[in-house]
Amino acid sequence: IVVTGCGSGKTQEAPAAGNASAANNVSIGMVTDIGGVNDNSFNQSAWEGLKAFSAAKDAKVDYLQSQSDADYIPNLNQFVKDGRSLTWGIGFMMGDAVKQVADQNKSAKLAIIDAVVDAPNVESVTFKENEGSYLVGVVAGLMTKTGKIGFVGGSEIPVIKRFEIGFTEGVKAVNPSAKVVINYTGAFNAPDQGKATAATMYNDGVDIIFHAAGSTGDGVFNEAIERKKKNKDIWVIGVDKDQSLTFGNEVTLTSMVKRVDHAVNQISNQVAKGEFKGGIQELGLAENGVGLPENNPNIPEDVLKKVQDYAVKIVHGDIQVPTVTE
Amino acid sequence: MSKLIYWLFKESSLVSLIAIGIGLLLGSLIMLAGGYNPLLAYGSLFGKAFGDVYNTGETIRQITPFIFTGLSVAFAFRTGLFNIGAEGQFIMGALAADFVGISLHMPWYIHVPLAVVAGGLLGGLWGSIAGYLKAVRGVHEVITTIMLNWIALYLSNYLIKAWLLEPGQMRSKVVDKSAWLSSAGLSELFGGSRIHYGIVLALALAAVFYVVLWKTKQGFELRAVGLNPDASEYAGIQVNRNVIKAMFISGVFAGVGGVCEVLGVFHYQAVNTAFPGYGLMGIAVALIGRNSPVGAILGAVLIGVLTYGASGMKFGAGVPEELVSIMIALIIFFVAANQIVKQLLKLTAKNKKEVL
Amino acid sequence: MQQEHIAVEMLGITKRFPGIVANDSISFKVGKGEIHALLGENGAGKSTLMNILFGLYQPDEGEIRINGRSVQIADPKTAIELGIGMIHQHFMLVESYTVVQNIILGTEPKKGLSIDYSRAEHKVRELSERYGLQVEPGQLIGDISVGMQQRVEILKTLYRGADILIFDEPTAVLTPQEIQDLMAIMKNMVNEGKTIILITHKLKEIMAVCDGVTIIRRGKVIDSVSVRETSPDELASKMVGRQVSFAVDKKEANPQEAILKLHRVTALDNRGIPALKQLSLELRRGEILGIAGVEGNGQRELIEVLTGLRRVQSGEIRLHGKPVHNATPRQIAESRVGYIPEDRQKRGLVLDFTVSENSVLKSYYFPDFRRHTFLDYDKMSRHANRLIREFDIRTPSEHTPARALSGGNQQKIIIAREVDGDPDVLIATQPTRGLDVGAIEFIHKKLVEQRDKGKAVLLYSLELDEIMNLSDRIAVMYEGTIVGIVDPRTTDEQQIGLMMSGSAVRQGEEST
Amino acid sequence: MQFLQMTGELMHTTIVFATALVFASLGALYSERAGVANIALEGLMTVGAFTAAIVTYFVETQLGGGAVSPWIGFAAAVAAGTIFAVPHAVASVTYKADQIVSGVALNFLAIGITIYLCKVILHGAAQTPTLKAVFTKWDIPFLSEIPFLGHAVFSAYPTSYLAFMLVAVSVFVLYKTPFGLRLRAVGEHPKAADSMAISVSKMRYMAVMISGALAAMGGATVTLTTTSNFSHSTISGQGYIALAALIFGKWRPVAGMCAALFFGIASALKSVFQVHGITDYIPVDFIYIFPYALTILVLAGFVGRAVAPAALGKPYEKGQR
Ligand SMILES: Nc1ncnc2c1ncn2[C@@H]1O[C@H](COP(=O)(O)OP(=O)(O)OP(=O)(O)O)[C@@H](O)[C@H]1O
Ligand SMILES: Nc1ncnc2c1ncn2[C@@H]1O[C@H](COP(=O)(O)OP(=O)(O)OP(=O)(O)O)[C@@H](O)[C@H]1O
Ligand SMILES: [Mg+2]
Ligand SMILES: [Mg+2]
Repeated sequence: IVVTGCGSGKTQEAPAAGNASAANNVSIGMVTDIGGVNDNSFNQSAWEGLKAFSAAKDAKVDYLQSQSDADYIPNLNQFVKDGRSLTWGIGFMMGDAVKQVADQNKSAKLAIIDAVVDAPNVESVTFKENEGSYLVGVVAGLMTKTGKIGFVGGSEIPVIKRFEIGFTEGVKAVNPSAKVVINYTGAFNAPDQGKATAATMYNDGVDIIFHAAGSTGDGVFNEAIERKKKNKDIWVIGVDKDQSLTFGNEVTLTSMVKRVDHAVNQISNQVAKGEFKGGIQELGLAENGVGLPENNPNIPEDVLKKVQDYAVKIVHGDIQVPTVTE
Repeated sequence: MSKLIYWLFKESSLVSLIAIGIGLLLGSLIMLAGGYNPLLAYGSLFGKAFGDVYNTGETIRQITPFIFTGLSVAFAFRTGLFNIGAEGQFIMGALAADFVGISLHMPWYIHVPLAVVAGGLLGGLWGSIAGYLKAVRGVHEVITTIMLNWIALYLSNYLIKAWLLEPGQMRSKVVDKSAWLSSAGLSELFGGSRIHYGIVLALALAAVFYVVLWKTKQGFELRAVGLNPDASEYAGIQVNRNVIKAMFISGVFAGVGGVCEVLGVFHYQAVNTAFPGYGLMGIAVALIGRNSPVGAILGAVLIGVLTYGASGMKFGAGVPEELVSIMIALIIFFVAANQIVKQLLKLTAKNKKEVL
Repeated sequence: MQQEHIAVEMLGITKRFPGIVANDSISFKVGKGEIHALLGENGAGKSTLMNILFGLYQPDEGEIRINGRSVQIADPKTAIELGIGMIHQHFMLVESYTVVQNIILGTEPKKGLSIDYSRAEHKVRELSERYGLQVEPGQLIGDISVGMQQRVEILKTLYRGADILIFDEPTAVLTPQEIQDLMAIMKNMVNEGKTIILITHKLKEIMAVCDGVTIIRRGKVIDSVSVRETSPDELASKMVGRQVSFAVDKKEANPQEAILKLHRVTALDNRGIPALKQLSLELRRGEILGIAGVEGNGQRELIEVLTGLRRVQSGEIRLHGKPVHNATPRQIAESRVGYIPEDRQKRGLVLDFTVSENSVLKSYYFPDFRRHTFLDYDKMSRHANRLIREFDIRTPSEHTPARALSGGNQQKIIIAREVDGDPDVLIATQPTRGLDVGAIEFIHKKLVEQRDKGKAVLLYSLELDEIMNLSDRIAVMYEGTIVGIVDPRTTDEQQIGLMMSGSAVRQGEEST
Repeated sequence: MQFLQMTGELMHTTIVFATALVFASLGALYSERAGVANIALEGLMTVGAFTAAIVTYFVETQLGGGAVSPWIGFAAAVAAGTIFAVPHAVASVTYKADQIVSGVALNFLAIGITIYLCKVILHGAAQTPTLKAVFTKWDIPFLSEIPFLGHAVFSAYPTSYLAFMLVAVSVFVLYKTPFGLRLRAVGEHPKAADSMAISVSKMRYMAVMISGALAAMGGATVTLTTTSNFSHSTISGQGYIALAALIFGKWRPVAGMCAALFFGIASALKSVFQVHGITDYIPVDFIYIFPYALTILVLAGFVGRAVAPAALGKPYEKGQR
């Protein structure tokens, strides 16, 4: 089972299946990978966006959790054949499945996060993670005391690569002598590996770790919390959501927020208004798709100022953040 | 046909049937305890599995790999070996088919058989590693096959990334159409589902299972070695060679299963961080099917329907899909501890006599 | 006998197993300080009766009295508490444990939380001296002789304070010398006030040490007699219900040329220690050559090198003049060697195969049993049916799994298969072990028949009587070599027994 | 210096990963020494991991358990593991089922039932929230100050100390006490034990339940020291590795512990190698393969034919001849 996406967050109350009642006849389905909508991560963020949409528009929303990657297509089909107004596929790995279902059902509308599907009836949403990661890289570069910074990724897939490259570029821009230690754990669901990796990095002199590894990243936080209790001067930069809400401000320096919930909500709204067009949406800093959270109590004013400056440059195109290593 | 009915109702099969019954019954009790409606749940489970042609096709698609791995485990069982490694053999079979499908280009009537043979061979070889270690070095196959599963997983990941990767994806390139086991026609017939000709191959292999084991001299040797290696050695049968052979054939069954998933369902192989789980389910299938080819088919149908229908149960009755794993576990448990079931049988038999 | 002098009394004991009444209202009593024998054919129900006395089985009906008191023996624990001890037909010893550990198992003396081994050892030594049961407390069971293992078994019961000892066929595995020692030990124990129940098939032993004997046939008591008032012949006929002759009925042998020759063969045992040392031997057509020896002197290895189951380190084996050492079992079988293995359930049969499949275990691949490339089960069935008729195998059908047959009939399948292959050499190892008189008679007849047809028969048995009765020549093995070849007509058991223990070497007329 | 640093790091991480394996393989030792094969280790660990997570979570959030919460979770896991092992004993001891099959069934059951309960208890969530109250490392005074070694060995989770202590206790129990003598006798020659008035099934039930308790400690260790939550992938193969460690150690407690440590090294290598840049030379997949391949090589080569308890895997039938 390939796990997609990353992020973290917490909500306890989530209905088992969807909310019924479809006054305006808009009904939307969402297919997740094996993690399900309570994965503290990507799927959860998407489902929160859909629930927000449902609450605002009184629309019917449901999700189906896949038990294996063979389930993606039947699950998507379940919604498509049910005549849903829109069917979401959440995550990079669902690209092929969405493509196939879209081709077989030309009249159905589908949308996907993190992958580009070339079909007229599919809306593909990707994020410019490199841009947001650049900004947290600036924070890390300015705030490191040891000159050693860590990056912990899940699998080496293009999405995560964008995080890594944006981040290192950001660090380089403000602190060329700093060293970024990069580690892919190979999984998004292995907090034990995340924890061991973080321990190794911190022992090696790293004082700030940025993770883009789903619940593997929870392990990074756990290690940091344990060390913070012993008054070690170390930080974690969270991902996808404002992870200080989950892990507290003692260890969370900031987070690279990726607004999957916004994207899901927004596109679902378009469908509700009959404005679905299909195609590709790339959400970056300019579109407010990625960025830092509102509150950053741990970042000094001057650093935040610097971050603001770089953000402006990126939005204006003065800085082109690469997505692949040249 | 009457033979089949006889086979279904002789005691050993009856044990399976009753175990299934107990599994479903306990499943409903658990649902009741969780505040769900079991009738609604089973209704939506079977509704999902057989509700329309599309889902029926998908159910068959789900059943197919279980037949292969079930045959694999059952064959090993028949020869006295416990093959927990169908998972790894499945992956290696898929890898070989993926390689042949992507790297070679030829007409379908060569391409498909070549991919199937390559996958079967690699799966078989992977199995025979465990056979070799058991025969020559005396290492128990349960341990080696478990280890080989993980090795297969990571090795195939590495090889896909090294040779076959579709740039920007965590999967291989797509195999040539000429190697596909799926056809638009068949798919159309089943509402666009991913049913493929692997099911035919699976049924054919079930027949091969029967013929090899009970109609050939190799089969005689394999069974003898499985039941009593000492007596086999005494009778001049080469025990070591037969252990390796048995694991090879067992691996072929699983390997071809992997081939069919690649050529029939996905048309590529993904870089996986966890097992697809067909091998482990093969154990359940074989046990429920009393290690016979027909049993494996029926066992695969049961497991396939339950696992595919699980999401229907979730959708229709809110019951978590994991309930299906619990039921499957209970079924295996009662098949294994068949003395419990037999005791129940005896009790009911006694009651019947008293009534008569 | 007066009531207070009775140690054990069993009254109307009935025990049924599915399809058989193993004990059918059995009653008998044993006086205190008596050695009482239980005599009966295989399957007569002796072990079952004693297992009931020891609490391993529960009787369906009947009453047990110990020292005059009626008791319920629910489990071995109760039996032990009542002062009953049992030395089982098959030893109940943990191989990887020491002598002391085996003896104290279940009633360990403690010091704090741990076992007090020094106290245990002390007590074991004390007991062993008192009863003349010489053992080495610290040794592992796997490393000591069968005779010593039996002494450990006896000490186990004495350690638990047993006054009533049950011996189930204790002499079956012992050498003549060890048997004599055991008899002395038994006498000794009786003198110390113990009571003994002895199960044995050997009339000689009963006559030598027992006071009384109870004869059981088909689960029923036939008679209880005092040994002083009976004779072996009388006991034997009571046991089987007809007159039996102990001598095997056979003509003079007519030995011809040597067909199987071993020359300076050496081989290792499973632990890698030399088990055969420069062994030379010849087997001739038209004779039965018996191999005698105490268990563990290389007999098993000898048979295994002959049948291709064990590698030869050096030396050569020739069959029909052609070298066959280190040939595979199949090559040897195909050079017309038949082999009746020692352990029929482990080696001789695939118990879950049908009678028919077992009957072709060595010939399933012959064209006779094939149609085109596939096996033809009908042909196998016909073949099996013929054997079932010719060898009088009692089975519901040829499709019955061998597991469902009785021991004697299982053995007959093997004999049928091996003899029907028309071998030039027939190797028979312990062919009658655990069988009753009727079955033994049948098998002996078959072996002699083979000899008379001009085949060469190699017989290995731990029963000296069997070797003496059947063989035309006897080769005695000791520590991996043949220490002598003797003519059974001109030697006695005493002499062979001495050779077996390595203390006398007598060269036969044509020794190698 | 770099090398010393790396070795110390490796030892430290090794102990973290090995602890769960030490517990579980020690558990299997009891069961297998009594003659009951225990492939259910994986499932027992899963149950332990789940129980520890869910109980700790509720004690922490609902009862305000604070720092004792993980201990309560740990104890609950032990109880749950003990109970969950009972079906395995019932099937394989009382009903003479194939022990491996019964174990496999239990593994299926464990993963199904834990996630099912998780969803039922946590309103649909397939994993528990991240625990705040988990075990923290104990620094042994003075000893932990020793350069490199101190950090590597004497700054460990309480569970690690407990695991190594239990190894010592087990050596005593198995080899010095009447209980141990009887337990091993039951695994070697149940009939002999039976005839000495030792109840084979009672011993085997106890052994299987002890193994459940210990394996659950292993599972609890994983959630309470490394993952801080429970999900379907919390226990993914550790049970099988623990079983391999047991066999690797030839069914002996100290050797089994060493084998567990060895597998711990293999897991630790993954992160240590990556952080220190060794993966630039060896593909990371090969590092993943390493422990499994080594297990096979070792079992095939160096260990030779390990002698399993003689009656391992064989149901004992009273009165069978
Ligand atoms: N556990 C059992 N289940 C079924 N039948 C049994 C069992 N034990 C013994 N029997 C049967 O009961 C009968 C008596 O067996 P028992 O072992 O008491 O004979 P025995 O007189 O000791 O014979 P032997 O001289 O061969 O030791 C036999 O027919 C045997 O098959
Ligand atoms: N444990 C058992 N369970 C069920 N049936 C048994 C058992 N042991 C023996 N039997 C049955 O009891 C009968 C007698 O078996 P046993 O081996 O004791 O024969 P026997 O009296 O020794 O005969 P033979 O002289 O042929 O060896 C057989 O029909 C056998 O199938
Ligand atoms: Mg007997
Ligand atoms: Mg008998």
